[in-house]
Amino acid sequence: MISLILHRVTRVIIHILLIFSIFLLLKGHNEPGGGFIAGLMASVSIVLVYLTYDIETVKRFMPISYPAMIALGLFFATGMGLGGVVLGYPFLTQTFDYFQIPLVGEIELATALIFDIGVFLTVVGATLLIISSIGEGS
Amino acid sequence: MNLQEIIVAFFLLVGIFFIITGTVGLLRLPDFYNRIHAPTKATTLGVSSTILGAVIHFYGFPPADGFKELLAILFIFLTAPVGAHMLAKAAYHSKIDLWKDTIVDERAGKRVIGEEKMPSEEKLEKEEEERTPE
Amino acid sequence: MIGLLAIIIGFLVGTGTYLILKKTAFKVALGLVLYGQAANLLIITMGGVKLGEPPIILREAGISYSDPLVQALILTAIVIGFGVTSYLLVLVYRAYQAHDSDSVDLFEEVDDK
Amino acid sequence: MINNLAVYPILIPLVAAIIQLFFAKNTFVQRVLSVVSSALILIAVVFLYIDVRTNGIQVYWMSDWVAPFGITIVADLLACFMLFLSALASLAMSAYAMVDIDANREKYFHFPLFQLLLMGINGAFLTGDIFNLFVMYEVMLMASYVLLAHGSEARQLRGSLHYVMINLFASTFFLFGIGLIYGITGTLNMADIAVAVQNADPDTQGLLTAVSMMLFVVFGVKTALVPLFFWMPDAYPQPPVATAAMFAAIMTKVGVYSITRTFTLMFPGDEFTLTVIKIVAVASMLIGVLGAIAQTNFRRLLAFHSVSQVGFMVLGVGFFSPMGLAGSIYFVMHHSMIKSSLFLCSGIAERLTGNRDIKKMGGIIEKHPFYSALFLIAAFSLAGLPPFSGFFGKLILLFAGAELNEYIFLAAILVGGFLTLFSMVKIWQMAYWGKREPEFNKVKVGSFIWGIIILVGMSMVLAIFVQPVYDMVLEAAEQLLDPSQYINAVLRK
Amino acid sequence: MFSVLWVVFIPFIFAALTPLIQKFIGEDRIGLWGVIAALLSFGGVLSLAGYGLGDEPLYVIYEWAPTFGLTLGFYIDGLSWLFAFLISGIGVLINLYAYWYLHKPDPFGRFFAYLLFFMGSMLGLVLSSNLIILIIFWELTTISSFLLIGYWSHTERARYGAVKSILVTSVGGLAMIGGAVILTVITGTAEFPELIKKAAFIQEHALFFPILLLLMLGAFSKSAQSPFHIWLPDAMEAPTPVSAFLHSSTMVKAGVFLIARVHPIFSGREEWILLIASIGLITMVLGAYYALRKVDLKAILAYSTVSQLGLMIMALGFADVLGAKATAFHIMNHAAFKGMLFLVVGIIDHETGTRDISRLSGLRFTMPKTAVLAFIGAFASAGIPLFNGFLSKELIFEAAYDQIGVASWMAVFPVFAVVGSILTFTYSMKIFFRVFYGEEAKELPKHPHDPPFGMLFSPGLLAAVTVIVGILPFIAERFVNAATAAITQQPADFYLTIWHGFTPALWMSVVTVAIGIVLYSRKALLEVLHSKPPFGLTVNAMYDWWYPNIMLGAEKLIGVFQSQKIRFYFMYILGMVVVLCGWVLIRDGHFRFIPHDLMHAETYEYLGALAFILATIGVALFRSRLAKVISLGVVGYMLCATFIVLRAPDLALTQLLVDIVTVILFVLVIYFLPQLKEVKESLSVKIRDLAVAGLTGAFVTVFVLAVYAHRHTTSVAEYFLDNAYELAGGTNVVNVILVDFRTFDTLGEIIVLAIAGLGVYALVRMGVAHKKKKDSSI
Amino acid sequence: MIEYLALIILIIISLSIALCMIRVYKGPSTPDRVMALDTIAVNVLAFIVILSIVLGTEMFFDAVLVIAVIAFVGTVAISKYLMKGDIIE
Repeated sequence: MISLILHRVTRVIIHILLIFSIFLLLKGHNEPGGGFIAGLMASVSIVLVYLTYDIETVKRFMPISYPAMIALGLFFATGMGLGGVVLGYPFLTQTFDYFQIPLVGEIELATALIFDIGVFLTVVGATLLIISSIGEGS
Repeated sequence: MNLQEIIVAFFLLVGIFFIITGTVGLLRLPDFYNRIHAPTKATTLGVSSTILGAVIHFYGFPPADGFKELLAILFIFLTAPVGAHMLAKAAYHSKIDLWKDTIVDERAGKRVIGEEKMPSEEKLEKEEEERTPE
Repeated sequence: MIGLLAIIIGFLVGTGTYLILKKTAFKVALGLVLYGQAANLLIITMGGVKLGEPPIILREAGISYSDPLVQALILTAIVIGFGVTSYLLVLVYRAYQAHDSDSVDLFEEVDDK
Repeated sequence: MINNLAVYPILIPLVAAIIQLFFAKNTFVQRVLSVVSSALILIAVVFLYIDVRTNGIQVYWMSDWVAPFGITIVADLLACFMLFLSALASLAMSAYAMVDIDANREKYFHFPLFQLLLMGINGAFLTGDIFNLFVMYEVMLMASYVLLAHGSEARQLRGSLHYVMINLFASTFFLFGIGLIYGITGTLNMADIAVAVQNADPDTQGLLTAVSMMLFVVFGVKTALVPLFFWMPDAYPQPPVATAAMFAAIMTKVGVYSITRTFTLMFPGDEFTLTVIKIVAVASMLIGVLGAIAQTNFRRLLAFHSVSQVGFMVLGVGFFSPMGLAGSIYFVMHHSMIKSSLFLCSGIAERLTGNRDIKKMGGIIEKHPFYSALFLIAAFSLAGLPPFSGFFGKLILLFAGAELNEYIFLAAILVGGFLTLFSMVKIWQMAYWGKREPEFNKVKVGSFIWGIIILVGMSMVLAIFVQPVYDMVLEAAEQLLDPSQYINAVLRK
Repeated sequence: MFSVLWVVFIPFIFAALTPLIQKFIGEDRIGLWGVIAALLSFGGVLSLAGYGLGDEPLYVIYEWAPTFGLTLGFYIDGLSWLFAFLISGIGVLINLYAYWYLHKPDPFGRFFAYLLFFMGSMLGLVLSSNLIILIIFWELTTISSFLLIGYWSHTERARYGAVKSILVTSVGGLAMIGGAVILTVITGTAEFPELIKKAAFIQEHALFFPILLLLMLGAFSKSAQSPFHIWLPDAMEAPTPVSAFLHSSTMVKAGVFLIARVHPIFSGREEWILLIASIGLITMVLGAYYALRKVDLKAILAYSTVSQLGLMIMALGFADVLGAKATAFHIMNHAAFKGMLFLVVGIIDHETGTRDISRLSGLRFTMPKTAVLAFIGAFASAGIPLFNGFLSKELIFEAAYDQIGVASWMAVFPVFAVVGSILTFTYSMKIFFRVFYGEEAKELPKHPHDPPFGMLFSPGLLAAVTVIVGILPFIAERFVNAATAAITQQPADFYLTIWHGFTPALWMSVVTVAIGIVLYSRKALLEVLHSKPPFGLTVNAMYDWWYPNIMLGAEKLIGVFQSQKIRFYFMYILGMVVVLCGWVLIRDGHFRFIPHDLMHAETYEYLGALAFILATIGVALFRSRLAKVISLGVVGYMLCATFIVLRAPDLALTQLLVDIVTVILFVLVIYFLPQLKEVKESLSVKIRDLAVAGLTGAFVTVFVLAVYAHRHTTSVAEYFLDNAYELAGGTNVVNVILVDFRTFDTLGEIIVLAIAGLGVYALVRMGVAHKKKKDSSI
Repeated sequence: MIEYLALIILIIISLSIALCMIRVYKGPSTPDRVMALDTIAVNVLAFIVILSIVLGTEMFFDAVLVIAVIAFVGTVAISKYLMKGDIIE
């Protein structure tokens, strides 16, 4: 049951959606957004792809093992926390600083971003694992 | 009341007009295929102009910012028809009668794929009776 | 407003209760989702209703913000609720597959080998 | 350098789980890692205990934020005991799981899930923040949901339905409770809540009692107290034995721990609360064991016993005296060892006879006397016959009751003990006695009993060194009854 | 000092080592190991004779758990030494006997391990100076007795007997624990010497009788006093050495021992006499009566033991010196002749294959040596002069006769003592004459002949003691005096002689024997006794009714709760929440209708709330599943709008996304689920559900409002608002809380999600019904 | 001025949402209900936009964008379900 319109539209907006989700991820510290919202956003967009195409296509399009993605996400989140422990701070201590970068100007870099990326990866991995598992279970 | 406010008010009023039209259409039109026109068209327009109004309200006229909002308008224009299209297609597939306000089975015949779950004709009929909503 | 919210919470809980008392696993799952939403709403009311701006700091003096902590809590609660609900849904569907019934009662001695 | 000891019991299993996830294909690494992780936790807990004994309650500020604002990890003596138990149980279960878990389950993340379960449990013991307690509960429960249905056997799926639903339901009430507490006190840190509760005006006091009752019901569901236990007997027989034993050993105790913590730290000594707790405890003691008597399924019987035994522990909390609480903690320790070893015993019996129904077993003692002896010790210990650990657990509670002149509870304890004995004797005479020439499946019992030996051995230690152990738990109980210690440590007053 | 520990723990150690030793010396010879252990213990006991028979008792204490008054204390005086002597001495004989008695395929090692385990427990019981330690050993004897009775567990009867024994005796054991705990808490000690010092205080105490009753329940159940006597006859399913050792000469006397032990503490008050002497009396008569009615030799002996124990307990109940002395003497004598009788019965059983008195006769031709032993035992038991039983029975008669002087109603004691003795005489005669006289029995399962020397040795030795003490009683004098002194806490100095002169006791004996002979020789009279008793309800029948019915009852009770219908479980939980919390709310006056000022809201909020509520109700109301899900979607949108109204953009975003994903999930799942069936619910069920739902909804609303009225004035949230930007470098405070202030929560949250993902994956992939796409992995 | 207008519009929109609920209730077919759901999503979107004007904050526009993007994903999923095929092929 293929709908041409759906295919076309999906092909157009999927990129915008994914970019938007990255955008949500990056600005989460200062505006609404953050790892979880971004992760769900990305998942929903990939679900849209699942809805439009079939599982095999998605697999070709994105050859990712979701359990590994979950593991990676947890690794990022925990690893960030352990970094603090190694440096003599409590577990999960965050820090941030402002850097002057030529041309761009002052930007803020926070370790929280690493954590947020971990959240992002885990959420994407888990959500898609759930949905694709059910989809496949048929 | 300056010009900006007037423009905003105009857009908002247009927006709300379309929105209420869409809703009334959704409520009042006789059957599905009629009804689907109202919300998709009207609300798309209505929401777009509402957003425009808001953009002007916040960022002046012509707007200094508002990329995000304009993106939203773009998306609505892209996605709302697709949704409506899919829905209409689905409605067609589920054999919603064109002219009568028939009672519709929400999942009749969905068993095309799942062969092993294909129930007997009799059972299907029986289920159909049971399923009749409301 | 708080009265209104409390009534909505009451309705969510009441409807959730009505659903979880049903025999179908699917309905019970729905009821539990409603319960989760009631909990979220309850927590945010406890942060205070209509107290100021959204908790995104504007770096201006004299602005009062709404309670950010409850929002963070709810966010966590939503995610957890989502995870558990999805697992429950799949479990319901698998239990149906295994037993060919979506009744929520343990109609047989589950433990007998 | 700050002292990271307190957070290790949470970190080690988490890291182990992540590593195991990366080694998803290599089950050998996973197996070894789970044993190593449990052993490391055990070591860390011992050091933590020494630290707490010498330096007082250990407070650890997660993310380096001070107490009422960030999440605080608090290790007091009670937490140390619970952590010790969870580490011990997980060590024994890992040892058992090495030979018990089939390849399919191993392939689908049994070991990482087990480690995450452990992390949730340890987190629940350590956290000093009520919302974080909820989160840790959910980690633990989520892992338990998955482990319960792991394998997707038909009966597992159906048996775990109720478990998931009831616990999800109870978790919602937990959220309600947290929301209401936050509404009244404006804080989430348990020590801070305790302060706020102390300072609350009398009008609010009643509301707080009501909220605490809601929490009590929530924890009651998780612990399976009467009349909230119904999910448990259908759930615990489902998963593989090692998992079921872990559930019985430590997961129900998380609820007991939470009840203890809640009603000693946050809402201490309310007359109404204590009465409710005691009544519920007695009802659990008696009805749970009656349920056990009615069963012939080995594991269901044991699951029902947990209901009854939890009643004993909660009764100690209800006494709200140093001795009562000490008895409760001692009983928790005893029960976690004994009940898990009984579950492991049931697993071996199942393997031997291919059955779960004790009516269809028989004559195990003829072929496997040593294993039978281990079961017998555990069974009589559970029944509270001397000189095993269960006797001393009951003895402490009896003393506590007699000191408070609560003779009716004394009677309940004794009756509960008698009925427990009744059911244990029932298992013994049906499953272990019986045939002279029984026929069994070929099972290398020797490789299975190491976990049981560890646990039963520890329970014997508990019995023989009852005085030192009692002194230790009494110290913990006194610490509990003096919440200012906890509060001052957390809030750095 | 060391030797005390030695005496008690040697048997335990040897028992524990049995499986190991068995591997070395072979199963056949493991009996020797038991004999060695028993001999070592016996030697230890003998080495303590100086304390046991002297004036100064030995009192050793090893601290164990002082908080509970637990000291591993040993107190060796005349009483405990007498018991220890009997236990270890008879233990040696029993081990010897068992060495010959057991035969394949019985597992020997286990038997001797149990036996030694029992012996150690029993020694610990009698030697300990501490009430709670005594109870610990007491329960150990219960356990070992359980194991020994069930030794031949493949027979139904053995299991029945074992279960009965442990259940009945542990009722008493638990009562004892209760009594001991209360006593310890009141007095602050559980040491007998200390308790004796506080006897006056205890006797004054308000809880005197409860404590006494609880302790005595233990003693009565162990010593098989009525109505707890039912377990003892069924315990005879144990191998005969066990019956001889545990169930006649030692373990069942633990109750007597306990009564003797606490005699100085409790015996001052009238309750003592009333309780103990009367229970003893009833048991004595009843036991003898039942013994007369039985045909199984071991059953006769079992009831005979019950009766004799009653006799001793009655004598102790008199709370005087004479009673104590009589008891002490009778304990010794009974142990000797009853143990011996059991061993003889064991021989008969072993050699003929039956114990049925109606099938056996004329054995004196084939088993002459056994006949001699049986003759001694039976006559001692009957209380015929020249045997030891006569002497101690005389003493008891004397003590009973003395009671008439105390109170006139107490004349029942001597009268019924005589009645009991007549019955005893009769069945004793029956044992001997029925089995060994008359025509030679045909059709026995085996051809009877005298057993090997090893089996005759033990009963022979006991028979010798029986006769020697019967003729030369002064041999036992020191034993009895020391024990009496220990029981009464007064110095005792008696002489035991065979001839007292024409005392009332002698006349009582004469009457006993005379009526006994008449009774035995008149078949008609015997038949009256043999006929069915007029009352049908016996304790045994009660037990047999109760045992399965408690299980059935429990099943029914649990069936009521454990309906396996989750809606009831939910209702219990809800009920508990509503009742407990609601009660407190009402109590404190927080329960009220919504005040007007809280209802203030904008018009659009009212309308939105209306839509929200409509959507919520829709979830419950719609019949089609998809409509339910759609309605749920609307609820999600409305929740999102609510979050916006409450100024929570992050939440709104999250709620939206989660809502969509949840809807997709639901749709995916209902795709696989069957259609909802139109379940016709009865009106009452609907009303019930609605009532529960309405009640809970209203309750939550009220609760929220009550709490809102008492909302906090300051909260930790202010700190986050103040510091989020400066200290954590973010302006979105919610996100800063999530990833910085409360990172650990977020970590936990993603772990939950990760587990859910992995769980779903495993759930779908594992187990039943994945028929296609098995190999594809994501 | 605009704020007052916005308030009135808010009332109309919320009324409109409530009216859409009537369509959800009436059905009669599932596509009708889905359509109502879609309309409600759009209405909520407009609601948020107007509310932003009332509250004078731009923080909610992310939500607007997200609704605009994803509301139709749900519709597509349900439509595919109605089309009797696999939802995810």
